[in-house]
Amino acid sequence: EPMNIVFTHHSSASNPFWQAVKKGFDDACEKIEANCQMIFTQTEGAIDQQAANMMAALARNPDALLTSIVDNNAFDEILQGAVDNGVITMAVNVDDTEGAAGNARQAFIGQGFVPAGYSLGKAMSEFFPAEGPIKAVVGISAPGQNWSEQRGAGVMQFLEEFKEANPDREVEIVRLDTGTDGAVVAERVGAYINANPDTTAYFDTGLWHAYVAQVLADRGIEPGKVLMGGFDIVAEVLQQMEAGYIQVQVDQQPYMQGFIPVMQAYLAHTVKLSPSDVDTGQGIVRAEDVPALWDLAKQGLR
Amino acid sequence: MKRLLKIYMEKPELAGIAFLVLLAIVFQVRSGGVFLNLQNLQGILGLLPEMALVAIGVTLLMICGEFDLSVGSVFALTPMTMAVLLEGGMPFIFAFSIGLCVALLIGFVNGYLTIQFNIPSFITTLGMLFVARSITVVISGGFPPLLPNGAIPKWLFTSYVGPGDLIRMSFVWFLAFAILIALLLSRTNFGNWVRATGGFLPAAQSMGIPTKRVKIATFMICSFLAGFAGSIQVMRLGAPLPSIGEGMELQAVAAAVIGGTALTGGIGTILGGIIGATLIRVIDNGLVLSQVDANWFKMALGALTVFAVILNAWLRKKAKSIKVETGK
Amino acid sequence: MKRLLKIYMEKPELAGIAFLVLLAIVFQVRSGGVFLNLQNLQGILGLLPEMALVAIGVTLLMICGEFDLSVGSVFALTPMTMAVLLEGGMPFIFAFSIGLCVALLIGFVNGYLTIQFNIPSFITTLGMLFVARSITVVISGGFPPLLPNGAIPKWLFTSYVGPGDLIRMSFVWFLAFAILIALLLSRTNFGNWVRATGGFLPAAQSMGIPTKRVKIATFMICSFLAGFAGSIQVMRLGAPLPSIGEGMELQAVAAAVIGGTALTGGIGTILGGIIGATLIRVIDNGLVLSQVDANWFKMALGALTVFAVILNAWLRKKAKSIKVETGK
Amino acid sequence: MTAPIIQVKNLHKWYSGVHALKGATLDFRPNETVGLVGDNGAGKSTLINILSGTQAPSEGEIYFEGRKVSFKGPRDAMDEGIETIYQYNSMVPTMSIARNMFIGREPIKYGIGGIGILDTKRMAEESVQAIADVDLHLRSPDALVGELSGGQRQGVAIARAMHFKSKVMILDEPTNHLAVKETRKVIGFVQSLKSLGITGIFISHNIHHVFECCDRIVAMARGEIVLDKPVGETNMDEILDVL
Amino acid sequence: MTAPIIQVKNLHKWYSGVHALKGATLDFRPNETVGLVGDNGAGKSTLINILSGTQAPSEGEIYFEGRKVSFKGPRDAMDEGIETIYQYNSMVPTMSIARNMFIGREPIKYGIGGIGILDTKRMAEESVQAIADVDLHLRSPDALVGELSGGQRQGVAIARAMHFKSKVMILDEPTNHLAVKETRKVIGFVQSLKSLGITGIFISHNIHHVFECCDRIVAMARGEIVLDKPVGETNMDEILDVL
Ligand SMILES: Nc1ncnc2c1ncn2[C@@H]1O[C@H](COP(=O)(O)OP(=O)(O)OP(=O)(O)O)[C@@H](O)[C@H]1O
Ligand SMILES: Nc1ncnc2c1ncn2[C@@H]1O[C@H](COP(=O)(O)OP(=O)(O)OP(=O)(O)O)[C@@H](O)[C@H]1O
Ligand SMILES: [Mg+2]
Ligand SMILES: [Mg+2]
Repeated sequence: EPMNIVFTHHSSASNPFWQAVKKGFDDACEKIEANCQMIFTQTEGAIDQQAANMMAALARNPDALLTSIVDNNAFDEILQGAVDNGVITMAVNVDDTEGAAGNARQAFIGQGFVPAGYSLGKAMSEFFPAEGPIKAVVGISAPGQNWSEQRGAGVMQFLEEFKEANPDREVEIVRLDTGTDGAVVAERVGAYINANPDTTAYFDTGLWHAYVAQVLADRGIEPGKVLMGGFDIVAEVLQQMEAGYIQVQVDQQPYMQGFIPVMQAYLAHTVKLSPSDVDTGQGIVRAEDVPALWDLAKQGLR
Repeated sequence: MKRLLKIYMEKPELAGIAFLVLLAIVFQVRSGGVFLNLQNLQGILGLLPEMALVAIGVTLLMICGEFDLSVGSVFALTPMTMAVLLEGGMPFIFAFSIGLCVALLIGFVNGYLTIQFNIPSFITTLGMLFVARSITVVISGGFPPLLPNGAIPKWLFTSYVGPGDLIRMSFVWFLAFAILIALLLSRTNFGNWVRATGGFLPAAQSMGIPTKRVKIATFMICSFLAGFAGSIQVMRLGAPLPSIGEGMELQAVAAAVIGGTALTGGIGTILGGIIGATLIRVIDNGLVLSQVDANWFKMALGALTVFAVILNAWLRKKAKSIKVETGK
Repeated sequence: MKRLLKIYMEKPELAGIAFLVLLAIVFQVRSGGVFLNLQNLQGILGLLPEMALVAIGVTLLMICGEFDLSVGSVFALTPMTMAVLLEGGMPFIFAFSIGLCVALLIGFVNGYLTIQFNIPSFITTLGMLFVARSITVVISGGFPPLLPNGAIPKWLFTSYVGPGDLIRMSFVWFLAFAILIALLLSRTNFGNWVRATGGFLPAAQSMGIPTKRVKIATFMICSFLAGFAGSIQVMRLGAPLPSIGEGMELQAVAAAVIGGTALTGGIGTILGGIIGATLIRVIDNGLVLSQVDANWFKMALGALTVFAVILNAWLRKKAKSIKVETGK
Repeated sequence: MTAPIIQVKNLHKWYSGVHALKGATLDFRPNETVGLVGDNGAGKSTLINILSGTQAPSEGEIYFEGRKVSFKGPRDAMDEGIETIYQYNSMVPTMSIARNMFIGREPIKYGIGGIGILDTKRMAEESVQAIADVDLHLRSPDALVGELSGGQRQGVAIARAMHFKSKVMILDEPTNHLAVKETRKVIGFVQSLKSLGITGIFISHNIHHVFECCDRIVAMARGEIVLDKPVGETNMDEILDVL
Repeated sequence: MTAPIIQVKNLHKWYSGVHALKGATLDFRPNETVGLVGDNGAGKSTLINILSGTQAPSEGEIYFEGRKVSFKGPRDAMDEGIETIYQYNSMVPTMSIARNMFIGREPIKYGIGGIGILDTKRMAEESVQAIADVDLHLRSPDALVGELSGGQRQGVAIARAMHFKSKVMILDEPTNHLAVKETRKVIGFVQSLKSLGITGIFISHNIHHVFECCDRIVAMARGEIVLDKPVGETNMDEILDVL
């Protein structure tokens, strides 16, 4: 009898990152001939919808439930219920910030938002000019939404530490509401950089800085003048990395995040091996890694 | 007989109920019997009050001839206010009341601006959508505060009750409000004023109805219900997320329209709005259970929504063409 | 003189322009002179056509008495269709045409369902919002295709032209469409029909206007413009994301209303819609330049939008109270 | 001569770009029925709209029973005892006849603060009675006003005004759309106002009707009052002449 | 006797729950002016709405010049040469007088496929002329219809119909709201239809007017035709009796 596996998360179907996760998920399911379903939300970051989807899916009594845990409390009761019912339950992509202590889930596959933001900031700092003031802009794509706020917070956490570590340098941090529409982000950040040509770096909490790069290229601003970095890999991002506009990108290996938990669930279901945490990689991508990524990106593997 | 059928079929809510039954059967089959099992019904009925309360308010307001796009933001702001105050050590009853007062205040501002400057409520409340959401994020500082343990009387709002633990307390609240507002609309003079104000404003005015006050009151009721619904959701989830309720504005209007409320005002019933909200929730839940592929999910959702309204229109047309003198 | 002032002030577009000037001054000061510099204007004018084209279509449709909430999805679907075909090796001209035909088809379906079943276009197009978005995701397979290098005649759509490279070719297209549609509305019999259909449907029908065909045509024009605008954006950005245009439906309606279009139909001008769209973009841009913190950004956006409409209403009221016989 | 119940002094009304009322000065005495006649667009409806509070004058004063009043809305005028049948816009098409009859003045059982449960039984009964009083045959008080014929709708408006008769009764072209019998009823009603001690203002384009039921005739043209004479001192030809 | 231009056979109309027209059978002969009278709600407007294509009959047949026709909409009826003044609903309040005059029949310069540039100059001129023809004094053809007085609005509707006069002219209570002079104009117009070779259907509650300008009188009551006689063979009392 095939396994029933359900994957719920907080993102909508038009998000390429989660489409890559879905691909990994579907491919893995095919391998083990499981009956699989990934449930997107209607609007990006709708945790209440995610909770509703989870409840509906659990009514079917699946063998395994995979989910992103983007809030420390919202899913506690539901997941506890699932675990009590013997459903194999794993966190994927994002975990409770308290880890295993904060939630009944059995394992976590992925990398949290805050650490991811932190490592983005850290990787980017290697490109910072050796001296002089630093003006960093953090684009909060969706104020109030967990994924965006936490990634932003991770970046800012690093920047604050950087500031403390370099008391002689002037470090300014600006938070902007940049939005989640490529054109709007490009226009807003473009306008900002235009008004503040001394901007050192722009951090996006999504992948919309690729469009900012377009605007800069359009204006004849040379690559590297404003450092840029963000999250997730899609074709445009790779293009702009090759062009030199984007220095650092965090890639959590979405395909792996879809694939691995299915395998773990399979093992847990068939031979009762208990699932364990998997770090899908710091996933920092730099320009030199791009050529190797092109093919994978085309196949939707990264 | 024919006459009863006709009167019955002309009620816009009826088509909704018929479609609901139809869907239940389809989903029950497609989901292999899961749709109507206890756990799933529990799930549906547990979530329904939140959506339905908002739909009730929006329906009432639409009957009064106005829009409220800010319900989703009020849905988030009220519980956030409450949570922030709770975190600061205030007792539940005060924190909750202040949260609801904020909702009332927003409703008042919506109504006041709309009426004082004679501008479309579409714009006032669209602006309020942004403003209230922004306040929510600002007071939360971007991160949801923790609800202190035990601060919330769960037994009063979210515990399971009833036979087989089928419903939550929130459902009881929802029923109470639904009955109250339905009676208000159909049985009181205030309800008459609401309907007249939305039906034909010049007539309502010239017959001496205090249309301005009626509109402001309706805006406040709508906002209050949205805030109450949001609070229930937050108590259920245990986390006051600043992003809840996004996109709710269109859903609530859709629920009202599916239930037969006219966008132009004057026509509609509270029951219709509730049925509309139920339909939306059932379609959503049923599609998940039917394992519709993620990429096609929205398509099915959109198509079924439109279909619900088409069926509604079609049934009424059929009803109208039954040739019986109803003596009306 | 007084008479001219009065006639002038009664035009709803005028308040928009006045507010625009006011905002420009404020932002120019607050941004330390950056707001009106060449590059920033380039940025505003480069993005404006996309938003404004959608607003034009929605304004026209609203004057005709209908809504279109699906513009955002069509905005994404048309270029996605084009991109998928281009990737498959089809020449630009065919791929682009097919993309636009898809937009027209969606407009037709919106109109047909609305009219055939006599249901509110709010619902039809809300359903279409989901359906078209779903199709976009499905045909892209979830991953945005890359536009093949050199496949797009950039000179025709997105290159800079004009003195100081101030505008893009897209602006020229936008102007052309704006003038065309504005003339269509104000100078042709078709425009007369659109206005009559939206102004008072029973009268339009009883005077023999083919209201059904007029509505369907208007739905198609609206969809077409949204698709065209989306294509321009994708050509400019070089990549068709399946998520572009989300939330555009409310913005476009807001633009129309800010520009003086009535939600009930019959009243409004194309110029008004354009000014509304410009205001929205300018507010957005100016707030960024003024370094408003992320959490407060939406608040400023919402408040300024409402203020624009209040000012508009206030100016017209003042104009009306000027006591001059205009001979009208 | 008794003191006037309503005094209008130098009333002006500007619509945007139109000077519709140009300094009307006029008295209405208690218990008198005044016929208001005039060309299309003369300003009759504008004048009575101001008296009934639906429009605000641009200039000028109104005295009611000697007190200066300024109506903020129709409610204020109603509270003073002015009841109006408007030329248009007085029915909500999406509501039933019974509800339309009582809009804004619903009989309530157990209410607080003016809000309470509707006494639907009484509403149905009284509206049936009121409609029968104007000789109108309607199917049921639950029919929607929007589904009535033109005359039936006008009939309901008349029935409502007759039911709520007050100190002053303003009728703006009440017989339009009405059939012969109903028209007779309305004329009869206007004639009876005197015996009920009600002041009447009757607007009509049918001079015969005006002469039949009014004590005094006021003619307007282009926003001004051009003639104001008791019925006995004028005749149809003079009236037709000034128009 | 000439062949009828319009024949109506056993026409029924059901509104939801109301049987408004119960088998009306009636002929209209070319060049004849028929007066249609009847109580409020008798079904007069329903009958002529069916003839002018705004409503579909539930049952029954219509023949126009001997051919069986079934109008899908008002356009079809207009194309056959039936021009109607409706009791309500024939003006768009948010549009100007000139535009309202020509709605659906705009004169165009350089057009293709029926769509083209409006000839606004001609529209303004002709509408000024048409309005002057009914003795109406209006400020300008650019004024919005929604800002006109009741009578002015009705006058514009009349002017439009007179301007576009056709084979058959249907007038549903055209003199409502009109002042004395304009009313005379309308009566005169109806009388002149005969000499223009136009068939007329005139609905009014004013029996005097009907007798003044019609050749034949048809009375309706409760959805049925209860009397159909030439003017010469009946008199006012008989008519008032059957109503
Ligand atoms: N849309 C509708 N829905 C339901 N009933 C209607 C509708 N329109 C008219 N009726 C009913 O049909 C009957 C005939 O109406 P109609 O308008 O034809 O009367 P009429 O003879 O023109 O009367 P009037 O002289 O008052 O204009 C009336 O009883 C009316 O209530
Ligand atoms: N809302 C408005 N805006 C602009 N002008 C208006 C408005 N209402 C009325 N008018 C104008 O004011 C003048 C007086 O109108 P009013 O309705 O008082 O006339 P009336 O005497 O009642 O005419 P009728 O006998 O035709 O009803 C007319 O010229 C009319 O066009
Ligand atoms: Mg009048
Ligand atoms: Mg009639």
